[in-house]
Amino acid sequence: MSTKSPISPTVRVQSEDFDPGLEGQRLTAGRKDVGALVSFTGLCRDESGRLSALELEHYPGMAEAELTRIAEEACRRWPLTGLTVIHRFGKITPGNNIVLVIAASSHRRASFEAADFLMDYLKTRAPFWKKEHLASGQDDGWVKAKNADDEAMKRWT
Amino acid sequence: MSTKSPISPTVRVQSEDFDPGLEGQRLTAGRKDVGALVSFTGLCRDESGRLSALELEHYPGMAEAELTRIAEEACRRWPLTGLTVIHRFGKITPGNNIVLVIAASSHRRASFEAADFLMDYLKTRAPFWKKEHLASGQDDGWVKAKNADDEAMKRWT
Amino acid sequence: MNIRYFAWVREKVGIEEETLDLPDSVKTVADLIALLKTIDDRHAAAFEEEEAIRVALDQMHVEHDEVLGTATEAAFFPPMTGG
Amino acid sequence: MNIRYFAWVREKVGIEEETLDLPDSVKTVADLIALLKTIDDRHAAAFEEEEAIRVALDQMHVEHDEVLGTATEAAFFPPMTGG
Repeated sequence: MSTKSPISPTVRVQSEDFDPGLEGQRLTAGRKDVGALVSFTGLCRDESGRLSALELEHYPGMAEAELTRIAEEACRRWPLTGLTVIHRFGKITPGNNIVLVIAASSHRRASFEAADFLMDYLKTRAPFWKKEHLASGQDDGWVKAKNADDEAMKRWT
Repeated sequence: MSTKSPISPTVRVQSEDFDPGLEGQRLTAGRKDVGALVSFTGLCRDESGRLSALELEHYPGMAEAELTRIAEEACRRWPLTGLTVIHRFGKITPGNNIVLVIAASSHRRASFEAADFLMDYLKTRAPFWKKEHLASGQDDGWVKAKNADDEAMKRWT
Repeated sequence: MNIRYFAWVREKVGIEEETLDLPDSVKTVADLIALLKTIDDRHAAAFEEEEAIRVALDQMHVEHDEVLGTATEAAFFPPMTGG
Repeated sequence: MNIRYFAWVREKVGIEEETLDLPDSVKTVADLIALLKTIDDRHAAAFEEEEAIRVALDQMHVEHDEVLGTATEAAFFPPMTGG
């Protein structure tokens, strides 16, 4: 992760919601070289009524820094024309947005792979932690990290 | 492609533009079971100034039917909560939208794979043909199908 | 049978669609193509690279050896380039 | 050195951050963890499953054998679950 990133990705860590459509427009407005835009939105689910909310804790400063490192690595690996990563923190209720990744490129394959890569790396390396608030009012607990996420990341090495 | 599709995908073939953000909202509004939304937007490029526009011819009736068959196959292969496919026809200038695929699911992997599959199949099976209008005013020509697209489709068999 | 043409097949044939009464001897898509090539020079030119041309019967993709059966519409077109 | 805790590590330790003067003998992350465990029962409990805990030095991920060097901030947290 040493050479300079060919483009500057947009990285934001915020409690406010984001607008996936608007963020996509920002990567294409006034351009004629973008052929493919892949957008991933991660949302809070209620898991069939089990959850009333997720509480996202993060490491301020490092969250932005690590997301930027991952995003710049994606910009080195694929010929992207634009890349946006937004991750929310705080209490998020079911049906609401948690994370957004948008990769723009001249070609479809690069956009798909970059967005997929970003999500795999983000899950295992970005300093965010989810705590569950249960609809039953019973004890809340921290979400456990999945081995499957670690395995998914290895696809890219 | 015989068993019934578990959900009904939305398929539209139209000359008008579409709004990727709005179409995404339609797949999540009022729901608490959608955890992942992957959206692919394909746009017209000018290929470094070479093209002034693309003209998209289609086979009315079959375009809708074939996109529906591909979309229903995706709904059988992955546990999707929603799927939208929109393909435009007519003259489209650089910077404008051509195609939109949005796959919604509880889980990330299903959304990514379904959107990727849709685009691979759509490229080689949906009855659309692109004609190039050149910026130089020289003879226009039909875009040639790529062997790479046929190869990409074989990933899913 | 209603015959439709798209993209450069349409341009070469010079028409978008036509209706033909097929003799009983025309049983498959390949038979139909052989018949179409005899209509005039433009049809012959359009189907010159016969194997490059894709076919749909009643709006479903089929191979050249497919039997026409009860289909009422056949369409001929180049490999698709949408998306 | 400024020490920060997140998620269940923070809850177990009972504080979000603290500042420690480190003796010269504490050279690596593992040395630092060994020191932290001696502070009180809560620290000891937080670091009980030591290998499960992830570490960052100056906001960069590192392994437990990493040398502290000139780092001014160390952070301890469970495996991440964002996205």
